[in-house]
Order: sequence, then structure tokens, then C-alpha cells
Amino acid sequence: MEQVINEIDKRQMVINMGPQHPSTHGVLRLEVVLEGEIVNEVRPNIGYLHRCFEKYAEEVGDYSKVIPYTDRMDYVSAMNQEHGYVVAVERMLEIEVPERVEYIRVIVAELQRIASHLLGIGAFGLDLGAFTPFLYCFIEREKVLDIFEKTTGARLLYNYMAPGGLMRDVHEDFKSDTAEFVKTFRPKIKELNDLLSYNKIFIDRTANVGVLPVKVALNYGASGPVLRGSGMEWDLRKNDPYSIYDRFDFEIPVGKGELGTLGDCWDRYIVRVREMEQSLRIIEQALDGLPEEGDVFEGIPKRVRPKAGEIYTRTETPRGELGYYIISDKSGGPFRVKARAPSFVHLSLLPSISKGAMIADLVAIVGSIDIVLGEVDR
Amino acid sequence: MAEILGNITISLVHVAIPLTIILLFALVAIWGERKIAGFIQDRLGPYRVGGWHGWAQSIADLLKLLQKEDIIPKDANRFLFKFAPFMMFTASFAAFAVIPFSSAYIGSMINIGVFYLLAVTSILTLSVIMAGWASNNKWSLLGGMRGAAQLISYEVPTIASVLMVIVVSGSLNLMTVTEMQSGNDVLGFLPNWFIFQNPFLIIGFVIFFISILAESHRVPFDLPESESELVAGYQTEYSGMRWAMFMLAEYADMLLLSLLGATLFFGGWNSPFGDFMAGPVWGFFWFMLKGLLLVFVMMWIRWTLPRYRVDHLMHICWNVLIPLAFVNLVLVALWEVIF
Amino acid sequence: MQNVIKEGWLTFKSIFIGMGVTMRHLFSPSVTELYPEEKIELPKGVRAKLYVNIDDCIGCNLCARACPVNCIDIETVMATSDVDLGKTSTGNPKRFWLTRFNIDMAKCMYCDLCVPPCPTDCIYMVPEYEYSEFDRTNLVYHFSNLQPAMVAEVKEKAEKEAEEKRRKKEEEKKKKEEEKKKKEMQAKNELADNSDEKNDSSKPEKGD
Amino acid sequence: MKNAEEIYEILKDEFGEDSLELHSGDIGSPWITAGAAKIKEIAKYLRDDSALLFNTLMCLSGVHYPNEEELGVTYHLHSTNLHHSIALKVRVPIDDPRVPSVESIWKTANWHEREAWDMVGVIFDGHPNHKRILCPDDWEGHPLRKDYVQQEFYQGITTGE
Repeated sequence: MEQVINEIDKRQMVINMGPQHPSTHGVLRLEVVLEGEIVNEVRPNIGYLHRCFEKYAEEVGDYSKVIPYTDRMDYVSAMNQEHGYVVAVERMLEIEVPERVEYIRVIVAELQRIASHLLGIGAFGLDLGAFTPFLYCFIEREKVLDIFEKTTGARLLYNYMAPGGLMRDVHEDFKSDTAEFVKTFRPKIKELNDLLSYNKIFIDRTANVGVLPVKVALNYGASGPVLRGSGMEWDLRKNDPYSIYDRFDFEIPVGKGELGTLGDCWDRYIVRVREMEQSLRIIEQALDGLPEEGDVFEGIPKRVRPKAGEIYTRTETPRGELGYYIISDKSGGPFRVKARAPSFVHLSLLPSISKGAMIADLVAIVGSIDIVLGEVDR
Repeated sequence: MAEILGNITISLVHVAIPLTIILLFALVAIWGERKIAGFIQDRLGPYRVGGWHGWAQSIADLLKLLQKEDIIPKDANRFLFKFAPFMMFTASFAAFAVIPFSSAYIGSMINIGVFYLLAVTSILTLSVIMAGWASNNKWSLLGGMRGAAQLISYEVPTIASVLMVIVVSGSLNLMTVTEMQSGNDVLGFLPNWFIFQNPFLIIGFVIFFISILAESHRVPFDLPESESELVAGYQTEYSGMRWAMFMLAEYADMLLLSLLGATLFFGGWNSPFGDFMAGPVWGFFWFMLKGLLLVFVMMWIRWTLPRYRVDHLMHICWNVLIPLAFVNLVLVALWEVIF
Repeated sequence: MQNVIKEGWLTFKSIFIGMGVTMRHLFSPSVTELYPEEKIELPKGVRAKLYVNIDDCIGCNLCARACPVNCIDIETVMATSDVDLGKTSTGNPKRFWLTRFNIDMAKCMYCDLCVPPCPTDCIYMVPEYEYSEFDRTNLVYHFSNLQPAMVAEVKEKAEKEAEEKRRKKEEEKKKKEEEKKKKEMQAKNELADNSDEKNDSSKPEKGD
Repeated sequence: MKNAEEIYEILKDEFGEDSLELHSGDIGSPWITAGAAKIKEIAKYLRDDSALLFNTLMCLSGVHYPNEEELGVTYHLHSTNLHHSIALKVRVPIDDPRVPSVESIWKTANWHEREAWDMVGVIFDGHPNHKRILCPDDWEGHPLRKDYVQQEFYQGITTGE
């Protein structure tokens, strides 16, 4: 018997998944130790997309010039990244932000959350071999990007927010366009559920796969849909409110283990789907509350020069808790900026939850934690 | 001497006809699949080459593939690597010999037609594992292993479901099987196709259809290729013309199994309207129409569903399809005895 | 057994629902835009390519300082006093020759940060997006409309003037120093005078 | 829910005054500076004590202080049960930047400590996989130090322009 086991050990195969692989969501390399199709060990290797964000932020000597770079961290949800950074700088400056600016920020951030989740969901389907839902998601995402393009002038990397205000006022059709999108998008979620979420093959592939118990998730510092998928009701928009999120009425969808074990890939997936519905609710309320008049530039300070001190602020991006740790030394630029990226933390979870899975499951798990490599490597 | 020459000529004709059909089908089907995919995904699909809806896209692709560099990995087993795609195509192509395209044309009128077909298509397994192993690539190897396991397993339900029809028809000759399905007698108006003759054959057809999806490794059973997990499975290292041979073989296989399904369950070249629109030419039309409809359903499924995992695939085969197929076989036989 | 039947039923049901969805889409119109033939109109204010209205530029260098990637390269030369460069359309006086105003669009990241600081609104994004090049150096756009000969002339003139100014300044400096020396001397003298208690008589001497 | 002063008091009672200090800047949140030697015990206490229950490590950042010639590690902790947060800081001299690893207490620290080693050069004693994470293994220097000079060539490839 022992000899047989030794023999099996010799049959282990180390395989490099990535840096060029269709479903690693960017340039991620996973060293996978396989035994047949069973994954014995995964060792993620990152850094292929390292663009020295932190070094740049420290050297540039200007708080505002960092904003375009925050966009490029998680390029799928650039608005939320900006929002996090801008909130941090505003807290350091201790300034008030005009009402209208806050409302616009919430609307664009929630639109961005929908766009980002659409991409995450679509790509997850694609990883499992379902090509069509991916493109249906993209059709909807394009509509969001169209709204953004009209408002900010760019489709992906917006550089829209400034400390204390916005770079430009919204487009005149912004309100009607967004309301139209909210109206047309609801039935699309149902269609997506029909096509993918409740498809039996999809459920077979995702339920009971990559189970993440809530204790492990907390110990690893998971946040966002990954933590909520494990059944914990934790959303920084409610638990540590920033901006004006405390004014809106919405629920925190959590995984319930409906079709398998609590905290499996399907739970993480469905949390994202349901979050999109909640985002729609927030957008509707924000559109109602959006003040018609107001200058979006008046809150922008002439010089962004906070006093000495340090701050850690965290905001809820589509991927989880995005923290900015900023140390100011009274000069015009930050002394140290550390971005605590949710994807970075979630990727470190991967080895512990993919042990014993099959290679096809590994793809599903990577898809379900929805990492963006731009944010992992920064 | 003259006799030999005559035989060679006849053989060449018998080669040329199915080859033309396969090549034409492949050209149309590759374009058609992309078109269908496009329309399902609210796109347009190929649109540029050749004017109307990019009809010449497949030809352009073929020309491109012909020109591409033929790359063989340094440590690959050169002979097997080169040989595998041709073997794959040969296997599916040879099986066309026993397909009755119309009442006037069948390549070889042998009495063990179905048996021959199933035997020849089994070679596919060999070529998949050959390609996977010879590439000397870990992804290819995994793809090859998956392919071998899948194709061998799904041969059992395929054969069992074919057997159901054989129980009804009592003949292995596909021409005879087709001829038995002529006329419109079921319930007074339905054609005499086996699927209408025996209600249990509907279940039989479902089993057959699922099995041929797996046999021709189409979604949701495209595990040997599975581009999102295994990059491209056993095809990873292939390029240019050799890769085109794989594609051709895959489409030929798809057509072959669809035509087999049409022959066994949907009356082959028989017209659905009895004697109306019957005859050898119409027969060919009906036969291809039925086959292409099945191909369309396969494509439609491909652009709808995600992929199964390898253990689910095996579970479906051994725990569901095979027991069901054998139970159903008995039920079909009982129905035949009683009615 | 029951379980298997239930699973099977669920599988078929969900597959048929999904196939229904795709079938509906098969007959719904496509969303494709046939790009080179059909071009969608870009919305107002889209960020696609930087443009500088050089007639309005006063060479203040604010855009270059705002740029996070340093893709704007400006060189200015002080206009000599004999030329009047006129005013911009916004009424700001122009004081510099713009001998170089290059924007490297290969570096530009379209962040729009250079636009708001401009005092004359002469740098802005235009909705032009088809400007790819085979050679990267072609992506450096030269906005300065001064001819090389003119540049040289302007520079020479400016240098001369600067030289002149420097000379003048030095002269002035010298003058001042001399005056200072004089004053000091006088002060000394005065001091000496004071000590001699001849305050009143020393005054007319100053006028000399 | 406790604020920084209360947490500081609790910690002072447990670990004594000499290794703990409470600081705050002109703006932002206050932080507690702890001695490097005791950080692991303090971390364990912070996690397990029923009055504190800091069950998540939100962020761990390495910082280089060029004026003091010191390296720092900042731990941002949060308790999801009691909803309070605290920043904990460790300062070590740049010649001997050794800090005990808290990887066994919060798994988040695993990659973050590797990043702090990679970027700033803090050595974490007891880390199970003490390797660079973003830069290649044979990279020279720690990029986020203020006096960092980028190496000119890496494996024969120029690194700059």
C-alpha cells in the first residue's frame, strides 16, 4: 500500500496556469500541483502587472495627480476607486462636500458597481464555458459606459472626481438616461437568472465548490461579495458609512447556501446578482434626491495640502473593502499611500479554498472571487 | 483489367461524393455556426468577406489556415503529432460509406452498416489521445485523457440507443432501416418514422442525442477542448492546416452523427408527406434537412449552456444514461412484442 | 432514484428555459455598429485627443505642470520689448514666444487634468480618435507655429535683450554701488564733520 | 465599541507602560506605537480579549521614515463584533528591521507582510513564506524606500527608458 502511495506521489504534475491563460482574468500565474485532475496545491504568483502605484503617489507630490492612477488600479470599477481615494483626501482636509456632488457620486458609483458586477458575472460564466451570458452582460455594461461617456468624456478610466467636488457637471440628459437604464435593466437580471443563475449545469459546477467558511474568510480579511457569500451581513456602506450612503434604504444580500453549502461559488455569484438589484434601488432613490441646482466645483479647495497626520479610510467597491492608508507630512503630496486592495486579499485566499478541487473547479473559484489583476499588483 | 479500372472509378466516385458533401457542409457549417452564435448573442457574426453576410468567411479562413506556418513543438513525437489529425478525419470520413444519402445512393450497401459505423468512429478516441500525448504539452495531455475517457464511456449509451432502433427494425443495414420507415400510417397521418412508431424510442432518441453531443465533443460536453480550462486541450499545439483538419473532422463527425440520428429515428430520406415530394433528389433534400436541423440544435445548445465537469460527465454517463438506456431497451422490445 | 429523476427533470427544465432565452435573442435585432462604415456620434466633451489653440496660448506652463505623465513639453522665450504679440481672444496679453509646444499623445493618458488650469481655455480635448501611427514619434504633435528660422531669430533677439537687460542691470548695480560708496564716504565725511561740529557748512558740499 | 484611548488603557494594564505609546497627528485617527519585540503577544491579546476582539486585520503597511532612519509597520485592525478600529504601529531601526510575524494570528498578514518585505524591506520573523511578492525574487533593493535607486539592468534587460 505504501509503495502505491509513493507511486502516486511521483505522478503529481506541476502545471503553470498562466500568465497567458484564458481564464486567469489577466496576467496571473498559478502554479498548480495536480494529481490527475485533482488540485493538490495552488501557489499564486503575482506582480506581472505591477505599475508602482504607491511609489508614484509618493513621488508625484500632488494629491490630485494621484487620482488618474487610482482609476488604473481596478480598471473595471474606476469610479469606486476614485471615490475611495477622494473620500480619504477629503477626510484629511476636513472639508464639506456639496450635496449635489455627493448625490452624483453615489449614482455614478452604483452604476459602476453594476457595470463591474456585470463583467464579473459574465466572465464567471465564460470561465465555465457559457459564452452567451458574457455578451448579454456586455450589452448592458455598454449602456452604463455610454452614460459615463456622456458625463465624464471617457468610457473606462474617468478621472471624474476631485477632492471636494467633481471634474465636470453631469450631462443634461444624465437623469433621464439613468432612469431609462434602471427601467430596462431589471428585466435583464431576470433573463440572466433564467439563462445562467438557475441553470442546472451551472449550479452543478458552482454549488459545493470552493467553500469558504465565514471564520476563515474573516481571518483572511475577506470583504465584499466574497465575505457576504459566506453568509456574513457586512457592507461598509451600512457598517461604516461614508459619503451619504446612510440616507438610502437598501438591503445587504448574503449567501444562504440555497443550492449547496454556505459560502460556495454559487453563493458568491448570486450575491453579486442580487447586489445589482440593490444598486438599482439606491440609484432610484438618489435620482429622486438629486438637487437640481448646485455648483459641483465650489467645494474644490484651491490647494490640497492637509495637515500632518495619517488616516485609513475604507470604502466598499464591487470587489470589497478598498482601504487607503495615507500619511501626510504637511507637504503638497502624500508621504505614503498604501492601497489595501480587496482582490489582493482575496487572491491570497485561493490556496486555502481550492485544495482538493478539480482543475475545472479552480477556474470556477478564481472566477467566483472575481479578482482584477490591476488591483492585485497595483 | 477493365474490371479493375471500373472498380477504381466507382470507388473514386464513392469517395468524391461524401467528400464533397463533407467539405461543403464544413464550409457552410463553420460560417453558419458563427452566424448563429452572432445572432444569438445579438451580434451580426461574420460580415465582411464576400459581400452578403460574409458568406465567404469560411473560404477565407481556409485560405488563411493553408498559408499559416506549420509548427511542431520541439519535443513532440513528430510522427504521431502529424498523423493524429489525418487519422481523426479518416475515421469520420470512412463512416460516411454506410450512410444512405437518398434512396438512390449509398456508398456501400453492407449488411452490418451500423456496426461498421460505430466501429470506425471508435478510432476517433485513438486520435484524440494520440494528439494529446504526442504534443508533449501538459494541457494537451489532460485534454487527451479527458477525451479518451469521455469518448469511450459515451460509446456505451450511443450503442445502446442505436440498439433500440435495431430491435425495432431487425436490420443493421441502414438502407433497410430507412426503407422500413416509409409511409404515413402512425395514427393515420404521422409518418412511419421509428420515433413515432414506438413511444419509448423518444426516450431513446434523447439518450442518443445526449450521447452524440458527447461523442462529437460539443458543448456542454466539450471537455477535451474546453478552452477556458485546458486552453484548447489536445489541440493546443496544433496550428495551420493540421488544426484545420481537426476542425474538419469535428464538423464531419457532427454531420455524421446527426445524419445517423436522422436515419435511425426520423426516417432518413423519407419525405414527411408520404409520396408527396418523394424520389431520390427530394430524398436527399429531406435527409440533409433533417440532419442539418439536428446540427442546428447542437449549435443552439452550444451557445446556451455552460460546460459540465469531468466527474459530472462520467456520472451522467454511467449512473444515468446507461441504466436508463438498458431499461428503455427492454421497454422498447416489450412494446414491439406486444403491439 | 427519485433524486435522479428530480435532478434530471430540473436539468431539462432549466436547459429548455435557457434555450428559450437564446431563441428569443436569435430573432431580436443586433446591437453591432459596423464601425468603419457607421460611426456613432461622440457625445460633447469626449476625451479623445488633445488640441491646443496656439493663438490663444500665453505660455504660462500651467498645463504642463498639471500633467501627471509629463507629456506636454513647452519652451517659451520672452518677447522683446519692440514687438507686441497682441492679446488672446479672452483678453489676456501675450508676453512669450512659444518656441516649442509639443504634446506626446503616446504618453497622454486622457485624464483631462491639463484642461481646467488653462487661463485662456486654449487646450482642450477634441473628439478625434482615429490617429494611430506606425511610428511612435509621429504621435508627438507640434503645436508651435513658429518657423525654425523665426525661432532662432526670436531666441537671438531675446538673448540680446536679456543681455542688454543684464548689462543695464549690472550698470545699475554698479551705479548703485558707487552711490552707496559715495554715500558711505559722505556719511563718513559727515561723521567727521559732525565730530568737528560743522554741520551746517557741510550741506552745500553735498550738492556738488 | 471603544475608542483609541480606552483601548490604549486596556493594553497598558496588560503589557505595561514602557513599550506602548499613544500618538495622534493634527488630523486623522490616533495610533498606538508598540515595541517590536512584543507585537505578536499584543496582537494575540487584541484578537482574543473579550473586550477587544479584533478579528480582522484590515491592512498592514510598511513605511520608511528617512529622517529617523527607521522602518515602520502599521497594523489597521477592526472588530466586526464590537465595531471598533485601531491603528497599531511598530518602528524598527533600518539596520535591523526585524518584526515578529503576525501571520499565525491573522492570515491577511501573510501576503501583506510579504509585500512589506518586498517594498520596504521589513523582515518578519516566523513568516512561513518570506519571499518577495510583487518584484521578482532576485530584484535588488526595496522600491518604496525613499532613497531607492532603481537598478539599471535586470537579467540583461534595461529597466528604465
